[in-house]
Amino acid sequence: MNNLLIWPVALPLLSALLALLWPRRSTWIGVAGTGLSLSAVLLVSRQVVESGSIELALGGWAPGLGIALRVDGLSLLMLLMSSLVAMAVAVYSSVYFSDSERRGEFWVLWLLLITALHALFLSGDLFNLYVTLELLGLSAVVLACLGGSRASLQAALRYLVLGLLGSLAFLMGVALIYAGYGTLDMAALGDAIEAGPTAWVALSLMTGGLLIKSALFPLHFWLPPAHANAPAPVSAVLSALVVKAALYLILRLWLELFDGVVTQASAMIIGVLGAVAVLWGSWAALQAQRLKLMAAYSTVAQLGYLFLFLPLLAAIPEGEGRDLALGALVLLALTHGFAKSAFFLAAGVIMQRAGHDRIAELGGTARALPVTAFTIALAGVALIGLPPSGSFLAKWQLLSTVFVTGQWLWLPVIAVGTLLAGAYIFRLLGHAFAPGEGVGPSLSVGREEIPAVLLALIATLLLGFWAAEVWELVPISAYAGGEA
Amino acid sequence: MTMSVWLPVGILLSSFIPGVLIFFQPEERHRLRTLLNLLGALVKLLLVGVLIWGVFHEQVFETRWTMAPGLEFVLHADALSVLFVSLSTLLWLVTTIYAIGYLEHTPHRSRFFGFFSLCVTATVGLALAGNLFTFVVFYELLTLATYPLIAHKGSPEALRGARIYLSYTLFGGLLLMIGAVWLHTLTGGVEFVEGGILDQYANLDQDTLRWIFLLLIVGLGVKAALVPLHGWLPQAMVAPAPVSALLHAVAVVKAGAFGIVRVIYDVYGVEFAAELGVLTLLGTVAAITIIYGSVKALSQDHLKKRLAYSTVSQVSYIVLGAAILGPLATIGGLVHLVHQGVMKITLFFAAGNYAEALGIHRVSEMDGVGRRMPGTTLAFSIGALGMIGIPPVAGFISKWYLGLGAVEAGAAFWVLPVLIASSLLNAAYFLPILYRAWFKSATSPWPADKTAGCARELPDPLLWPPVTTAALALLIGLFAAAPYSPLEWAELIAGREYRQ
Amino acid sequence: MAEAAIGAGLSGALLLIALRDETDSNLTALKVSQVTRWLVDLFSLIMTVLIGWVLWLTIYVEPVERLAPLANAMLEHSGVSNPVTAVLLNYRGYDTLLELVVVLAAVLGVMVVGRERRGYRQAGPVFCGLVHWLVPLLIVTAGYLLWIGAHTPGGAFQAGATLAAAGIVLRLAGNDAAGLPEGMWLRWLLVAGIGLFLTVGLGVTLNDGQFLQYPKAWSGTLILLIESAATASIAAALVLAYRGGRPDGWLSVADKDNDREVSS
Amino acid sequence: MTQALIYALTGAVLFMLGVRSTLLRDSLLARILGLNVSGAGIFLIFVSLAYRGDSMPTDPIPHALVLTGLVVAISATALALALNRRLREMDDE
Repeated sequence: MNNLLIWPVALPLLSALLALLWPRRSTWIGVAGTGLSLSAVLLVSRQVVESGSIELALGGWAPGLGIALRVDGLSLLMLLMSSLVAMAVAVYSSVYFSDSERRGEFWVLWLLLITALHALFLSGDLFNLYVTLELLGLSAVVLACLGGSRASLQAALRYLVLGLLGSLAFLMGVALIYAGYGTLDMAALGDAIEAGPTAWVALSLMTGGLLIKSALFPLHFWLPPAHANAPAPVSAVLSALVVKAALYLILRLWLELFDGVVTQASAMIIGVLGAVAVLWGSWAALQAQRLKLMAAYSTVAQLGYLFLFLPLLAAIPEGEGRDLALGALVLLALTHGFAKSAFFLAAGVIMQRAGHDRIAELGGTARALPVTAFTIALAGVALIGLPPSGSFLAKWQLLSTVFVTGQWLWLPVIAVGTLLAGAYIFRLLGHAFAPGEGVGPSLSVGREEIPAVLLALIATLLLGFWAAEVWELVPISAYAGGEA
Repeated sequence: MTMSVWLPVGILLSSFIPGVLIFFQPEERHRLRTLLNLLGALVKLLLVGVLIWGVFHEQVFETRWTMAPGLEFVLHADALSVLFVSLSTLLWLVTTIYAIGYLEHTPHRSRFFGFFSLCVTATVGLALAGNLFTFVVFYELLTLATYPLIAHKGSPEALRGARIYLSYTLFGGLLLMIGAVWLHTLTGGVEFVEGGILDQYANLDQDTLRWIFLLLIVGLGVKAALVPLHGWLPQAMVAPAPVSALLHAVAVVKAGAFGIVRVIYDVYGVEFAAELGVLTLLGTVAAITIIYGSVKALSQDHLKKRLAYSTVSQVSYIVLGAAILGPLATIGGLVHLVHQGVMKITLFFAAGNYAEALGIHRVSEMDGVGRRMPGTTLAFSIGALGMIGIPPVAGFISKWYLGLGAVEAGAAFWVLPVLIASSLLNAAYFLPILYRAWFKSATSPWPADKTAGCARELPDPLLWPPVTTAALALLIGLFAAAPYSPLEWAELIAGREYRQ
Repeated sequence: MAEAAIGAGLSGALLLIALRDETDSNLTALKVSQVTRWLVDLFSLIMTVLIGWVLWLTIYVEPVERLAPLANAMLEHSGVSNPVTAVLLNYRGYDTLLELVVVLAAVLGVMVVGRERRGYRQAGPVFCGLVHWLVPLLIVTAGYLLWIGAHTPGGAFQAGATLAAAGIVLRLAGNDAAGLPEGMWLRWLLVAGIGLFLTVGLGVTLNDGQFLQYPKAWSGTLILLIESAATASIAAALVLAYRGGRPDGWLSVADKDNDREVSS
Repeated sequence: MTQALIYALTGAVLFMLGVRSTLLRDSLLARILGLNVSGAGIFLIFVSLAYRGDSMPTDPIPHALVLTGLVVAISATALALALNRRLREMDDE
């Protein structure tokens, strides 16, 4: 029955092949394939909730020689986020790309991207992770090119080169791990790795590579142009999901593989970089003149928040307290995933109707596109971290952890970041709700507006009121050191 | 059993559901919108009636929902919540009727009434919040729900006023949240309990508790418009009159004042807070605010601005009452929560009527308005006299108890002068208005006479709300000793707070 | 080292084509300051020393037992006798499956980005004569590499590369399509490797196996089948990458649909 | 073992040289080339890990990883070059 785990990878892949073979039906295949992948993930989640983490030894070979797929609470939450966001974005894209001659390619690559994400979250093998990282990076780059403009191609190329650099650094780390510990299976490595030069150098290489991919300041500079110039549904998944994949891997490495190797000092460095990212990203978002660029800078800032957790996590011994902080981190990542994808989809609707996304000229949006304006407001609430969004709870716990660990340094960062986020979101809302003709005549609610508002509702209501589930799932671990 | 769980939720939903439904109504379906509004308000009134009866008979109404480990969403009705809930519910009903009349034939009414209902939902949520976490949640929600109301007109001034409001309140909300989280990590959870909880944690560092108190009070003080955090309130008067009425009498400033009362009585405990020495500081700030607001009000020619500074001053009576140790002062502060609301809403309704009927925005334009609009001006006069503290209007009761409380606590030497000075100042900025309205005759034509030739001074939905609230202000002053009157209820609360 | 050589050669070929197309592109020239240069140099030096240190420790000072004994011990259950092929197609077959997906994504990317470049002019008769010999020879070599992959170094990738070389030679000789079919057939060719791999992987689960757990008796045959399909797909992908963009007929399959939607 | 170590160390040097030129070179082509050199360095290290002494059969796993890695690297290179070419074409237009 454990073959269940292959379906979230196999279904989107199979659909991608079908979409490639039948380009005329690609839209239909794309939406259905995304839906099937979602249902596979839901089946997996039912089993995880019932009976804990699951492992699938591919080919029947013992993990180590073969590759194992594993799912635990953390990866399940990431899977759920990516497949739910993907579903909404797919429905949106079925409208967005309906007239594009690129839609055949879009759907194939879209499904490959989902394949890559799911494969990454499920993988239990370091080298396999490298392959999934590359698949994710390449399909993301190609999707980002679909806009076809010079700016988008240039941004995509830069994204590709830096992404490759990141994956190579990761691969170098994998090589050193294999040299030192003779296996690539993450469960075995979780037990074997102990502090020493091999672990340190490998960890810094892998972390460095992943930090490029997750756009931590000062390695963030590729992100705003790449995310702002891609087609809206692509920006949505890039910002919401693709950067989160790298973050997920950093968490896996730091908390499970290299637990005990990580030093407080190195975690502090990352925390400081995260703090700068929060401040700088929020400031840049406040200065941005274009809606999508603002959203992209906001992503830089939000990722910074997630990295603020690392020094806090490193300071708390493994156990309930750390699970509390980890749950908050995951909740923040999930909320941002849903909110930011909703935000980008809404921005896409505005761009298609208004023909531009200059913030200062968005007057009249609220009247012409009430549902989209509402979506932006809801997503904005989640991005600032106001209740009842999930990020409010996460920020509460983040502050709480700051007080518990006594790392006061982060307090002003969180405070200023929150206020700046409030400033850039409400600057936008002020323009959107102002009278004006920037967006053109009023039109009825479109099919493309609904997925965005649903995503925003998940971020602000569902993750606010049912967040306790996140903390229940997070402690389910497939890599739990000695006991496993 | 089930009713004790569902009643607080029901009270919230009775305005939340109409609010959400109203958002989806097309502009032209005003009948349905009115029906939804009034139905919600009446249902809420009914439910609150049940709640008052239940709390009086010491029934427990409580809803709990775990939002995150250690973070519970708690709705709990105690005597203090009931005081605030009843005030908001009653005034919401009146304001809704007023707003329906006021906004007739203006655009974006669905949006307005949607947020209007959400705003009241947040206020009632604040009142029913059973712990500090839930309070913070509703405190922020209130900010979110009021922002679109202030920005409603969409004009540059409205957007500017809303932006200023937002900068202040987001900042305040953040400080409140930081303080709340800090306290939460020290105690593992901050439930509101009559008499406070912090005296049970003997091992906590007193300086830390003082810092937390400062954070909480500054965070709440922004909404309560304590000097120097009051800057947003005069700017927010660009909002439509019903919104101003709501901001000044029911929702925002009251939320701040109510929060300060909660923190002092049900978190720190008033005796423990006095021990920490934080009340003296707070009392001083309140006194400064009272005087400063009155002085600023003197020089305002713009009527709504004068009323706004008057609010700055009057709300701090509540804070002052909370800052003086002793049940009598507590009663004075708490009862003023209701009295100020009823009186100030009358004044804002009247100000809105002047603007709506005759285009009057400035005090200097009010000569002779009493003869032209007798009903409105009568209501305005009652409210103004109450504010000054002239018996038998409700305001007198509040000041009387505050004065008694100050004497009881041995703080008379500074509180009484403040009360007297402020009353004189109140008289100085209200009496000239009354004089102009009643005794001067109109020298120049009205700025924009929209009701010329009408048989009545105003349509019913605009005239009756101020008249009703003015009558109420008179009645709760006259019958202050009647059962279930605000004063009786404040005495009940004070009795429970000082039980030990 | 054979695979490394082939890989280096292919990358080199691609880079040479790029060099032919241009001498230098200063599109995104970032002016790097002298300080940055020094910092990067210092950083590179430190990292080299650190990596070298770890390698010295793990290879020379205290080498650990890695997976070799296990891999060799299980060889008889893998269906092939070449251990590298066993790893690629059996133990770590999932990696290879995803690797094929990476190839597909990259080729689609190449086709999204641009149209294919024009072919070369018709080559002279001497070269054409050579081509008549060379292409069949390369094809046969590819088949041989594929077949012996089960026992000695060789296999789908090497075979695919060789087959691609045949295509490139054809194109050099003036065949613009480089031996590739058009329209649906091309799409089928690109899909074949992944499709068969995935179908086999899923198919064996019907028989109570894990994903990709070949039945013992069939494993050799299945691996050969998968490898053949993969060879075709890899060769097609490489040739398409060499052609540098979307073939003219690529979108026609989808375009027909647009026409139909308009007419109906 | 010494021979394997020399290969591995060469790999490390190649890797960092590649990274360095990816970071510092102005031309995109040089950057892509740098990535390839880096990749080659890593593959060299993997291959050297396979060597287990003269009398022992080599470890097949690193060999397989190298093959997989190579294909991935070539795919990425092809995409990068195609992008680069398209960008240059756009400049010409």
